[in-house]
Amino acid sequence: MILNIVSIVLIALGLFFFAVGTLGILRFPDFYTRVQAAGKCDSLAAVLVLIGIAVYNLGDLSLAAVLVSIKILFIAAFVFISSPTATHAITDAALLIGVKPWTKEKNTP
Amino acid sequence: MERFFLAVGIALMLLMFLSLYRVLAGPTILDRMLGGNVIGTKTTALLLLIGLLYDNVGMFVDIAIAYAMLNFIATLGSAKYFLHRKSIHLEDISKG
Amino acid sequence: MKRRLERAGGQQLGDSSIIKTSVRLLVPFVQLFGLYVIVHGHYSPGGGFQGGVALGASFILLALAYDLKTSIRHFSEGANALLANTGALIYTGVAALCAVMGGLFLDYSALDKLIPLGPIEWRSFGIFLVEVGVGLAVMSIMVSLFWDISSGGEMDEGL
Amino acid sequence: MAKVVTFFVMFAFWVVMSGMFDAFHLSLGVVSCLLIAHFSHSLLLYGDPKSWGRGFFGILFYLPWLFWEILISNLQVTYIVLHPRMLDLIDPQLVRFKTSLKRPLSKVTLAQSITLTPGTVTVDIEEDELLVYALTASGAESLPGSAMERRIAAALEGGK
Repeated sequence: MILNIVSIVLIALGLFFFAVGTLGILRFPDFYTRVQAAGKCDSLAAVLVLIGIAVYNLGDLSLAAVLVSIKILFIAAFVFISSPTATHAITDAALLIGVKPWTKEKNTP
Repeated sequence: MERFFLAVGIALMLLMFLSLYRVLAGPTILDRMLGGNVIGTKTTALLLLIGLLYDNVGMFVDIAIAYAMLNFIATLGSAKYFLHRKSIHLEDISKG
Repeated sequence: MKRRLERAGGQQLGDSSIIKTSVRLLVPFVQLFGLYVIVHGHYSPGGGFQGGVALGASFILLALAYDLKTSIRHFSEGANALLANTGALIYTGVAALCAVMGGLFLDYSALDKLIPLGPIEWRSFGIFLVEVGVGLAVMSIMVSLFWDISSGGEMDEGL
Repeated sequence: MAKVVTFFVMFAFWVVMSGMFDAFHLSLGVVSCLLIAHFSHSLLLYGDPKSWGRGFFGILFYLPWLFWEILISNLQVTYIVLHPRMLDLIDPQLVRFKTSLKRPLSKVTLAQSITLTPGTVTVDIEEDELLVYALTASGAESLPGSAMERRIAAALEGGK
């Protein structure tokens, strides 16, 4: 029962951060600021949802369920390593191609 | 509990449709890639939720790992590709 | 900033040590995942083709993070051609052996006459053998397709 | 040495992945792990053997703190995203600063931690200089010599 509540809290929190990330990539003014919202909020949200699912999966305590939960944690670790790498790759490419960053001075009259 | 997972899954689907706006509207090619990457991350979570709903997580975990991996490789590959082909005009694509 | 612009002239993303370190940590796990998918083809989704794609993707990842030469150093062209042919040979060999032993093409239970294990076990084991063959062939074809397309067939710098 | 360690790490990973303990699948696992230990041992582990264990455990102790930090700064970004007049709050800028970390692995850990913390993205590492894109001015100012850098130094470089 406690496990269910913990997993509900984690998944709801993850969903909230997913929503914030999506809102961020819709609202921010330029590419670099969108990366901030997308790359980060999303990776934290994904990790939270995955941990929530792993906790719920421990409900029936058998060897198979535990192994599946560890596998889900592997996905979380993978997201934790790969997501910032992908963010870094996109940002680096954007700067080298020459996408202009939005700055405060230029856009305020 | 099933209803909760179903609700979360539907909410994730709606968020994916919202992210699709960034993929469609651009304005630069990198924004589209970013939108695709975000959708991919959500899909990984959604696959596991579908697994919970079908009561068969062990099977969907493998698919989710493969999906997360391919999402990463696709983003890295396309970032490198568009760096290599700098002649692609960034703004032209969105203006048609 | 000056060095960054020089790098932009050379158009190299692969110089980034962040990407290199992350990829080198991930590649062995991706390879093991590919082998796992091939071997567990008859219990879980996946099988030869999907596992082969995951294995090939690990070498493509290496080629993306470093350059084509590094990926060729880890997995040479000769080994690539050898594995592609071995995979195809395992597949057709097992299939044809079934036909030679008096069954249909890919009818694994006929192999029971060769080594008596029982027809049911042979069906399971035969699928396993064929999937290993398919996985090897798919991996080599994926990698060589990437090499050829990304470097225009010259096998020098790559993407 | 690297091959043996890679083999055992890979075999632990295999057992968790596979979840089948009959002789057939375990022997296949041994064969697969041997193949990977032979072909990819230079990828997973490099440098001197003594630093591997400390790197692993150092990162293990560093992670909870990092997770907490990510949560806190995520809430800050959430505040910015949900604020109606968002454009007044953000002031994006490129910052470059020198890090005192020596090992490549700890530099990359620092870069990834900066990227994972919302509000800042590491764009590039050159030697010991990091180029960081920060969303707000306060985020940019707090970067050089931050608590994160000290913790990474303690976790991965301590005692040198």
